[in-house]
Amino acid sequence: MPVWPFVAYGGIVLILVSLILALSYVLGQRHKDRATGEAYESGIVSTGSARLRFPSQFYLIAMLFVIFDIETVMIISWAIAYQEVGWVGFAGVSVFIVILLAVLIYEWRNGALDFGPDGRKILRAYKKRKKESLAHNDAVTPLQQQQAMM
Amino acid sequence: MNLHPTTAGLLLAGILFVLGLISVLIRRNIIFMLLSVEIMLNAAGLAFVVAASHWGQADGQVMFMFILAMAAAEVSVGLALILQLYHQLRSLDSDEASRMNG
Amino acid sequence: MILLLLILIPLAGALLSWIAASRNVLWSRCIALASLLVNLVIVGQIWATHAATGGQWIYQYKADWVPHFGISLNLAMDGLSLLMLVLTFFLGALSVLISWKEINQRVGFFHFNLLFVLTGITGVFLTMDLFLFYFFWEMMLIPMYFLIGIWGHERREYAANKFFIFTQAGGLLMLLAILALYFIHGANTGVYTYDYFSLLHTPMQQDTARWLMLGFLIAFLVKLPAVPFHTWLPDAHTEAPTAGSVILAGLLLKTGAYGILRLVLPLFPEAAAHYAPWIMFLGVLGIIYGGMLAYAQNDLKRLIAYTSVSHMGFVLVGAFSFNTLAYEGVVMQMIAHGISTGALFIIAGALYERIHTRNIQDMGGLWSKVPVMGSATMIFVMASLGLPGLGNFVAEFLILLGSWQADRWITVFATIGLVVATAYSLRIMQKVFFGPSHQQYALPDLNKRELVIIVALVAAILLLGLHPQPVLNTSQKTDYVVR
Amino acid sequence: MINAWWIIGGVLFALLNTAAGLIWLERRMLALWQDRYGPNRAGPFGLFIVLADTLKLFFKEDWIPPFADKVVFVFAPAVVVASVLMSFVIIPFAPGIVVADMNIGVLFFLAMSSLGVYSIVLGGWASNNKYSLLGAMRGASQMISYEVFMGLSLMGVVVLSDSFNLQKIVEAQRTVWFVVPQLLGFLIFMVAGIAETHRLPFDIPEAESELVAGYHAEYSGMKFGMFFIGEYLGITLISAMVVTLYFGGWLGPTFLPPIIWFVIKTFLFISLFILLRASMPRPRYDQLMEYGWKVLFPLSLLNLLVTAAIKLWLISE
Amino acid sequence: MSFADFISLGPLITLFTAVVISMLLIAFKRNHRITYVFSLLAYLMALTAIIPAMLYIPHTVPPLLVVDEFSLFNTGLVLTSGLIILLLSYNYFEEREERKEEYYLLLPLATTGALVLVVSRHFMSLFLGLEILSISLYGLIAYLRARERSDEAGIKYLILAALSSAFLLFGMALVYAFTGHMDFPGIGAALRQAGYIPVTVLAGFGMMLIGIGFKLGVVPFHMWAPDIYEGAPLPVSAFIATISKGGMLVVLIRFYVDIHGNDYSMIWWMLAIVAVASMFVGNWLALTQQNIKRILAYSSIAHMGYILVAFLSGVQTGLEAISFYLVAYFITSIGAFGVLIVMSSSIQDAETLDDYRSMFWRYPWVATVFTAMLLSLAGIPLTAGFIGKFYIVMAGVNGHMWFLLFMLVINSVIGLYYYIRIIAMMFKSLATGEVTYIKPSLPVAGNITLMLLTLLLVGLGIYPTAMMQLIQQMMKMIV
Repeated sequence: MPVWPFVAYGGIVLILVSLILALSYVLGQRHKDRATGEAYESGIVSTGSARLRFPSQFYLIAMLFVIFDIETVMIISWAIAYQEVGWVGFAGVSVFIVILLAVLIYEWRNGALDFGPDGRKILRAYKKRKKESLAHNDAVTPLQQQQAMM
Repeated sequence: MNLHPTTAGLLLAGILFVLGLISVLIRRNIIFMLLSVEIMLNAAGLAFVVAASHWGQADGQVMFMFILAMAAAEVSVGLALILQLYHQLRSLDSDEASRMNG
Repeated sequence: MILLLLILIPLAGALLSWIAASRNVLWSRCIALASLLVNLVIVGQIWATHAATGGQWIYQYKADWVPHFGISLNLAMDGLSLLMLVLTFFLGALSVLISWKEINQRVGFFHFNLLFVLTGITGVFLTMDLFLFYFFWEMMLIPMYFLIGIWGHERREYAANKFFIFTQAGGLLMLLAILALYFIHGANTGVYTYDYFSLLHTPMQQDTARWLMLGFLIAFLVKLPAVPFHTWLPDAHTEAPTAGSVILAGLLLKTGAYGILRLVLPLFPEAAAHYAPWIMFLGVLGIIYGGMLAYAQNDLKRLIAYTSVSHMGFVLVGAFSFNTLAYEGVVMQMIAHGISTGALFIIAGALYERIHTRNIQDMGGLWSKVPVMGSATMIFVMASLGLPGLGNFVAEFLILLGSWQADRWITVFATIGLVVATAYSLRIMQKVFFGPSHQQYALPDLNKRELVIIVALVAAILLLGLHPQPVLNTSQKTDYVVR
Repeated sequence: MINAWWIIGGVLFALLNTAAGLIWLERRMLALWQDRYGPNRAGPFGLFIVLADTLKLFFKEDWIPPFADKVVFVFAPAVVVASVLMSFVIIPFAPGIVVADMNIGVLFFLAMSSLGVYSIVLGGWASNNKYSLLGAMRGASQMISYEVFMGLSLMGVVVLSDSFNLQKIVEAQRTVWFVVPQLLGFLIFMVAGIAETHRLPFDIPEAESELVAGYHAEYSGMKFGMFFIGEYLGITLISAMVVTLYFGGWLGPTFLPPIIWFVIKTFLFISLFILLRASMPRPRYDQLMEYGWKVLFPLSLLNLLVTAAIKLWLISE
Repeated sequence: MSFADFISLGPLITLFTAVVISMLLIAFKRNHRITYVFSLLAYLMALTAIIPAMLYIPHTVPPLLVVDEFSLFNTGLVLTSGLIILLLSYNYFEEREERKEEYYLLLPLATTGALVLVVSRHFMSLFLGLEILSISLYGLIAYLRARERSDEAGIKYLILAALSSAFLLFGMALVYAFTGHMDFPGIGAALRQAGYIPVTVLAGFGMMLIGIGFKLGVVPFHMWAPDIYEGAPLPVSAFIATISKGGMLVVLIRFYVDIHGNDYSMIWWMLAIVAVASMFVGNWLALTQQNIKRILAYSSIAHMGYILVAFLSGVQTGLEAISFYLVAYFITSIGAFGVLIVMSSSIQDAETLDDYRSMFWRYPWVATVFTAMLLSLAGIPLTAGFIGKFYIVMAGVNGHMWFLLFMLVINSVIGLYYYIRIIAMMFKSLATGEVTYIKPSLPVAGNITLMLLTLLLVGLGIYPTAMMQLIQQMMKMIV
C-alpha cells in the first residue's frame, strides 16, 4: 500500500478545514453590543467563571475507561492472533475476561456504575429511616432521639 | 546526518525521556508531574518498540502494551490519590504536600 | 557433659529467678544464689579432684552445632579455665549477696541479667570453638548493658552506651579476624572449622598473621582495657550498681586477659612476639597513666576504676613476656585483682548506701565510726598496692620477674607504677577513713551479710598471698607459649 | 486501477456534499414522518437550502468569546471534522476504491473515532460556559464509555474474518453477511455508534431542553457549522462502517455496480438514523451510562467469547 | 500451559484466584471478618501449593518464569511473611478504617506481584511483577483515608515509583536494543559473546539500577523510604520493608547470576558504591531521628547495604548469606513493626521514641519482644540477626572484600547506637507526674504472632543448621 494517498488526503483535509475557518473569519461580520462579551446562560446574568469543580463521578468514568480500554487493547491483540494460539489462548483470554467481569461486578456492587440517584435505593433508605424512627418514637423522647442522632 | 534508524529511534526516545525527566524535576504541580512521568514511560515504550523492530521480534511491542496497561493503572490510582489530596490540601503544589520531613 | 552443665545451670537460674520474682522476690534471690553456689561447688570439686593429678585438659565435651560451617559445641577445661571459673562463681555468688538489699526494683530482671552475664562469661572461659567464643563474647554484652543502664547511677545510659559500643566495635574486629582465620585454614587444609585446636597451627603468611592478630588483640585490649581504649571503663564502672562493678572489674576485664592468653598468643606466636615490645609499652603506659589518673580522681568508684586500668597494665606486660613465670603472675594477677578490686567496689557500694555520695572530698574520718569497714578497706588497699603477704604481691612480683627476662626497661617503668599505686592507695585511706571529717554522718558499720562477704574476700586474698601454690600449680596446667 | 488522486478528490467531494445534503435530507424526512412540510422553498424540493445555509453560516459573525480560551476554542471544531474525514480513508467504497488500504483499518477507525471526543471536551471547556462545560463532561463520559464496547463489539467481526483490513472483511462476507452470525455485535455496534456520534436519541451532550446547546452553546458561524457538519459526517461514517462490517459493503447482485450498492446501503442506514431521531425519546444521562456499562459491555464480551469459541470449534472440526 | 506449569506456579495462581474470589466476596457481602478469614485461608492454601510444586523443580515456564528451589524457597518466605503481616493487620484496620475489606484485596495482590518477581527470569515478568506490586502498594500506602499523611505518602510513592519504573524500563530497552534478548540467560550469553559491555548496555544497567535501587531503597534512591514508612499504615510499612524489598532482591540476584555480573568490574563497582553509601547514609540519618518508623526506614536502608556486601562477595556463600539474612531480616522487621502495631492505639500510631518511654515496666512482654527484634537488627547473639550478619561477614571474608567489610563493621557499630537508644528509652522510668498518651490496643492475635516471631528469631539464632542446610541445597541449584 502506498503511503502517499493517505498523506495527501490528510493534507487536503487539513487545508480544507483551515480554509473554512479562515474564510468564515474573513467573511463574518462584526458587532459590539452591551452584552456581547458575556457568556450565554439562558438570559440570566452569568456569575463567575465556569472553571468549576465537577463531580468525581466523571473521574470515575475516566478511570473506568482507561482501565477497560487497555483491557480492550489486550483482547484485540488476542483477537488478531486467536487462530494461532488456539484453545489455549482462548482459555487464557477467557480467564482474562472472567477477571474483567469480576471487576465489573465488583464495581457494580460498589456503586461505581450508578451514574445518577437511584430512585429505588432512596425509597428503600427512606422507608428504613421511617420505620426506625417509628420504632424509636415508642420508646424514647424526641430529645433523646436527637441526641442519639448526634 | 546519516543515522541508522535504530539509533535514531533510540535517540528520539532518549530525548523524550530526558524531556520528561526535566519536566518532573521542575514542575511543582502534581498532575503535571504525573503527566511528565507518563511521557517518560512512553519514551521507554518507544525505545522498546524501536529495539524490537531492530531485532524483528514482537517482544518489544508486547512490552509496550504492558507499559501502556501499567501507565493506565498508575494514572487511575494517581488521579484518585490526587483527588483525595486536593480534598485535604486545596492545592496540588508538591511543596505543600510535603509535611513530613526528617 | 559437666561443662555444659556449668553453662546451663546459671542460664536456668537466670530464667527461674526471673519467673520467680513475680511471685516472691526472696525466691528470686535465693534461686540466683543457689545456682551460683552449686556451680561453685562443682568447680571446687573439680579443682580439688584434679589439683594434683590429671593431664592438662581436665574435661572436654564436643557436640555438633552448625556442622555446615564446622561450628561445634566444643567445650574444654584446663587449668586456666578452671581458675577463672572458680573466680567467676565466687564473685558471682558475692554479687548476688551484695545486691540483696541494694537492688529493690525489678529484682527478677536484675538477677536474670546478672546470671546471664555470668553464663556468657562461663561460656567464654570454657569454649574451644572460635565461633562459640564470639557468640558468648557478644552474649555478655546485652545483660551487662542492662545492668548498667537500668540499675546504675546518674549517668547510667551514657555509660552503658559507651560500654556497649566500645566492646561491640572491638568484637566485630575480632569476628573479622576469626572469619579470616577460618577461611585461611580452610583454604590451606581443606577443612573448614572453627575448632580451636585445629586452628592452632594454621600456616599463613607473616603479614596476614599480623593483621589477624591485631584484629583479635584490639578486641581484647578494649575489654582489658589497655590505655588508648580504656575510656569506657571509668564511666561504666562508676555508673554501674555495685554488683555490676564487681562483675565488670572482677570478671569482664578478665575475659580480655583470658582472650590474650588463650587466643592471641597461641594462635599467632610469631606475630605476637613481633609486636610484643609495643604491647608491653602500652601495658606500662597503662600502669603509670592509670595510676596517675586514679590519683587525680575524687569519685571513689572512679578512682578504683582507674586502678583497674593500672593493674591490667601488668597483665599486658606479663602476657607478652613469653615466659612461664610471667604467665603464672598474670593468672595470679587476674584472680587477685578480681578479688581485691571487687572488694573495694563492694566497700565503695556499702559506703554509698550509707552516705549517698561517692565523692571522697565529702568523706573523711570515718575510721572511728566504721572501724570494721575501715580495716577491711585497709587490707584491700594494701593488696592493691602490692603488700607482701597478699595475693597481688605474688602476682606482680612474678610478672616483674618474668618481664625482667624479656625487657628490662619495661620492667623498670612498671616498677615505677608500683610507686604510683602506693600513692593512690594511700590516698583512699587518707581521704576516706583518716583525715579531718567534713561532715557528720551517722552510719552503721558492716552488717552480718556484708561481713560474710568481706570475710570471704579477705580470706581469699590472704590465702592467695600466703599459700599461692595450689593456684600456681593449677595454672601450670595450661600450654603457655614460651620462647 | 483508478488514479489515487481521483479517489481522494472523489471521496472528499462526495463526503462534503453528502454532509451538506444531509441537512436537507434530514429536515425533509423528519417532515415526512412528522407529517409536515419541511424546507420546500429554495429550488426544487427546497434543495437550495443547503447552499443558502452554508452561505449564511459563512457570513455570520465569527464570534470568539472574550472569556474563552481562544486557541482551543478555534481548534476544537476543526478536530471533529478532520478526525471524521480522516476515518473515511479506510472505508472501501468499492473494490479498489479506497484511499488507504490499511491492514489495521479497524484499529485506525477506532483511533480516529476516539479523537472525536477531544473536540467536545476542548470545545466545551474552552467556551468557559457552565452549560458547555457540563455538556462536554457528559459528552466525554458518554463517548469514552461507549468506545470501549464499540471496540469490543467489532472484534467479533475481526474474529470471523481474521483480519483488520476492511476490504478483506468485505470479501469475507461473500457467503453470508456478518449481520447474521454477528447480530448481537451489530446491535451493540449500532447503539455504540449512535452514542459515539451523540446523535438523537443519545444527544445528551447537547440536550437542548436542559443544557441549551451543550458544548457548542457559545459557538456561532462556521465554527458551529463545523460541529454540525461533523455530526452529519459522523452519521455517514457510522453508516458506512455498519455497511462494511455487517452488511457486505459493496457486495450485492451484479446488476448494479458495487459502488452503487454501497451508497444505497449507506443511505438506508442514514435514513435509519434520521428515523431514530424522529421516533425515539431521549433517555436520561444516567440511564444511558448504566445501560452501557451494565448491559452492553458484558454482552459485547460475551459475544466475542462465543464467536471465538464457535469459530475455533468449527476450525478444529 | 502444561499441567506441570500449572502445578509449578500453583502458589501464584492460588493466591491470585483467591484475590478475584474475595473481590466477588466483597461485592456481595461486605464483612471484614469474612474477608479476613478468607485471605488467611488463601495464604495457607498458597503455602500448601508449594508442596506439589516441589515435585517438578526445576521447571522453566518459557520464556518468562522459572520455578526452581531458589524461587520456591523465596515463594515460601514471601507467603509466610504475607501471612504474618495479614495476621497483624486485622485489629489495626478494624480500629481505623471504615472500608477495610479492600485491604485484603490489595495485600494478596501485592504479594502476588512479589511472587511473580521471585519466579521471573525475563524483563517482561520482572516488569509485570514489579508493577503488580507497586500499583497495589500505592493503594495500600494511602489506605487510611482519614490520616492526613497517608495520601501524601501514597502520591509521593506513586510519582517516585513511576519515575523509577520509567528508568528501569528505559534501561531494559537499552539492554534489549543491544543484546536482542529480554531473558536473563540470553542477555548473559549475548554479553559473554560480545566479551565486553558496550556503553549502551552499561547505561542500561545503570538505569535499571535506579529502578531496582528505588524498590530496594538503597542510597541514593532512598529518599522516599522514611516518608513512606511514616505515612503508610503500619502493616503496609512492614510489607514494604520486607516483601517488596525481598522480591526485588531475588530478581536482582537471579539477574546478576545469569549475566555473570561479577565478570564485569563496572557493574561491581556501581553496586559497591551503592552498598557503602547505603550503609553510611542509612545509619547516619537514623541517628538523629525521633520517630521509630523513620528509624526503621533508615535502618532498612542500611540493611540493604549489608546485603549488598554479601551480594558483591561473588562467592556462593554470599548468596546463601543473603537468603539467610533475608529470612532473619523478614522475621525481625515484621516483628518490629508488629510491636509498633500492637502498641498503637486506635487514635494514633505509637511511633515517637517518647511513646516507648518506660515501656518495659508497663508492658514487659511486648518490650521484651521489641528488644529481641532490635537486638536482632543490631546483630547480637541469640538472635537470627546475629547468625545472618555473621553469615554475611563470612561471605565477605571469603570473597576478600576487606574494604567493604571494614565499612560494614563501622556501620554495625553506628547502627548499634540507635537500636540501643530505643532499648534504653524502653527502660527509662517515667518522670513523676508524666503520663503517656498512647493507650495500646494489645490485640490477642497480634501478641500470639509476636510470640511466634520471637520464638522463630531465637530459634534461628540458636539452631540455624536446618535453615542453612535448606539454603545451601537450593543455592546449588541456582549457581
